[in-house]
Amino acid sequence: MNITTIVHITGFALILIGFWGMLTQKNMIKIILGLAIVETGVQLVMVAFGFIDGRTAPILDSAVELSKASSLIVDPVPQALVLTAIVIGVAVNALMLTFVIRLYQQKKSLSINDYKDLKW
Amino acid sequence: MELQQGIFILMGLAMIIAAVLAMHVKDLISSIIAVGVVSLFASILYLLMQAPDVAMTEAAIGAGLSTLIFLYALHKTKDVEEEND
Amino acid sequence: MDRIIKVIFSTGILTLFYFIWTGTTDLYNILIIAFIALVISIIYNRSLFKPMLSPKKWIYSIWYVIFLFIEIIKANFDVARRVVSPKIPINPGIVTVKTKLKSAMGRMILANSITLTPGTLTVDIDEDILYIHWIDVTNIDEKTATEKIVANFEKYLEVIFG
Amino acid sequence: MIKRLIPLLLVISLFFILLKVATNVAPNYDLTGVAKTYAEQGASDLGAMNLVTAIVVTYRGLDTLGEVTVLFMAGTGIALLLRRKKKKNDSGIKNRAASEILKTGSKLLVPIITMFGAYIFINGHLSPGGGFQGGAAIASAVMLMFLADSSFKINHKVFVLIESFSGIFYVLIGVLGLVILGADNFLDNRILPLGTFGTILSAGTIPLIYTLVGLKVGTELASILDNMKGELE
Amino acid sequence: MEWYRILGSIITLIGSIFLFLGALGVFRMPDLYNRMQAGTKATTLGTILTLLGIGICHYEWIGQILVIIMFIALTNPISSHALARAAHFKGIPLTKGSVADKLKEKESTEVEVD
Amino acid sequence: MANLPEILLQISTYFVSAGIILATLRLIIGPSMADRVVALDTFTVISISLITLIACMSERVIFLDVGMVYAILSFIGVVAVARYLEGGL
Repeated sequence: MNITTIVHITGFALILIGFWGMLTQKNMIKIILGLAIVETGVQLVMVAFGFIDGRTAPILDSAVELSKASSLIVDPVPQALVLTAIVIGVAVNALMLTFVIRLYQQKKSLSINDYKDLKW
Repeated sequence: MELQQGIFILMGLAMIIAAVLAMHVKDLISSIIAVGVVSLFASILYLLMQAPDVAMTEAAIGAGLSTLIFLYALHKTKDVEEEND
Repeated sequence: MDRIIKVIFSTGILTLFYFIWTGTTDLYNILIIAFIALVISIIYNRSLFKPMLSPKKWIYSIWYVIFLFIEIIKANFDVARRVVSPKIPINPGIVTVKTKLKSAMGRMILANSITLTPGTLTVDIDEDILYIHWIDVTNIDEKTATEKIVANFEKYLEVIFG
Repeated sequence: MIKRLIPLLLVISLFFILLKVATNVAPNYDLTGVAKTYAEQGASDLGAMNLVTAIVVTYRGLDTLGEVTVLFMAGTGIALLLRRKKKKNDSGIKNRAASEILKTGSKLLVPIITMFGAYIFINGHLSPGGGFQGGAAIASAVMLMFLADSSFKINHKVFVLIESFSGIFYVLIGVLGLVILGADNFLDNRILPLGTFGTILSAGTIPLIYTLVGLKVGTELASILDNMKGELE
Repeated sequence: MEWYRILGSIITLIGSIFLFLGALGVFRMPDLYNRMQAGTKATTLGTILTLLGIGICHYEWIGQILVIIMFIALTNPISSHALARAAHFKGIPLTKGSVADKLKEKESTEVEVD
Repeated sequence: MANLPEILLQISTYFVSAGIILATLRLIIGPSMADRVVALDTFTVISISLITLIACMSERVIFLDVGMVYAILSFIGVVAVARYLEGGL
């Protein structure tokens, strides 16, 4: 079993666990925690797409020979994308938690079952 | 590279266990800590996958600040969440 | 005036840290970093500490670090002995000790040293009384505990932060 | 029972979709397409040792601008939703003060942590890290001050000023690329000369841009934390 | 044969054994405070030795290693002190057979301040 | 004999991994949340050693930066949880 597969399996398991938690939990903060787990899983899978076994990090200091760089380093593009995704992820989490705080101030409850006013 | 694979499998299993724990435990603060642990393990996995930039971002933003933001939100909505540990 | 000395000292310390961290010899690098260290020191000028300037204090600090390291190693063999023995031999309790140190910095270093040395952990601090969790309580009297736990460190710390 | 069944079905279907992905992906053995170009030309083109930084700041610079904007909008939304109402502390519980050791320790550690944050974003092109991580480190230094002293308040005017000015200068540097180097050079880093490869001044405007991004992200995250901390008048 | 590499790796090995013992202590000890004792002391020395050993193996890294060691030696006791204080305030009891608890008497009379 | 250092470092890695497993077990079974935080504290400190070992095995000095960030953020995280527990956040 190679490393990419291991990380893929881990990431997919995290996605499934987080998804299951998001669908079944009643507490709103816990739903957001589920989403955070899903994010982590997706990011792991994305980084694993760029991983090449036996190569080193894409930082060309003295440990990497400059002329042969493209045959020594792993793929930097997924890493750059994931870097963006993590920062956006935390901003989204913070915004959602703010909504939860506002909702809590209205009804003094964290259970999602208490917010069914909009059911039509 | 048996050792490297072993660390990968260990980290992966620990992450999955911590994620299940986060969704399973009843009190919210343990849940938040467990999600922080998932992020910290993920950070080590990124490092093993030769992505130090991502590892640093995950450790700083995903595990650190995200946990703090969750703690603050929990603090602001604390009245209902009684201690049931 | 006092504050200016503090800012300059802190700039120097921060630049030194950067130098140790990167090991750079590039002059531009050092200049840029010295500027940034100056800005940071000015931002935090209210909370900086007084610099230790006398050489005697430096010598005592070095001795203290060596002494502390030996104590930490002793502490670890103590912990190792307790952890691996099948019936964990402990006799814990929280006791109080009194310190003579006045400066905040000295108290912090004292509390950290107590945490790192055999069988003791600082739980709380209230002015000059330290509440210590002791893994093997021999005597709950304050005087004896003070003698046993903090006296060794205070010898050095009183000189350093005197 | 039905409430459990539907999520279960959804999760199972997602499992089969992901299984398909997992079985079809083969590990790759070489860089392809655009990554190969970046790896071969990134260092000599832009003078950045860290290729991820080169991609984030220059090749995909517009994405970063958008990312910073998203962060800014999230911060503004949080500030708007949690804006302070001048009301009394409704719970009636006062915060417990931190211990003296933590206060002293945080005074000692905060400058060091801030310095390390500055190191991370200034050396973004030489070592891992960059504006976002450095900003997070600075925000966590502010956070440590909050933790050690619960009555500590940040100066909102200064923070807003730093944030807006770093945003403006970031865009200005981008536009400067258009002016000096001609069209389709928005956010190009070569408007400053590239120095010797491997030194701090080697990558044109990348350290400058990352400093601005770091200040902006740091102040934004600190403001988010401050808003979430809320009022205790 | 590079003797310094062997020396460094032996120091690292000793440090990692201490780390393991610290984790074992966290796992085995009966109550929170005793766990913290084992956790703080053994992991601090273990980390110091592990890092120092690697710093000896790769002597050109020693500057960064020293900074990390200093940071850990400073922050680890502070964080465990903060945690012990919080746990005691929250009322987590000492294990059975504890001799004395002088802090409890103080906390029961303490007024909450800010 | 030539690769004695590598073998010793590998054994160290096994010990560190075993430590991480034990800390994780305490995280799972820990009866109260304070126990879980102790486990988190231990686990992060051990992880810093693991990061340094990874840096040593990959021969890249840059990984130490990650270790420092990890140390800073884990310290602040533990202090934040402690302050939350004693109601001083």
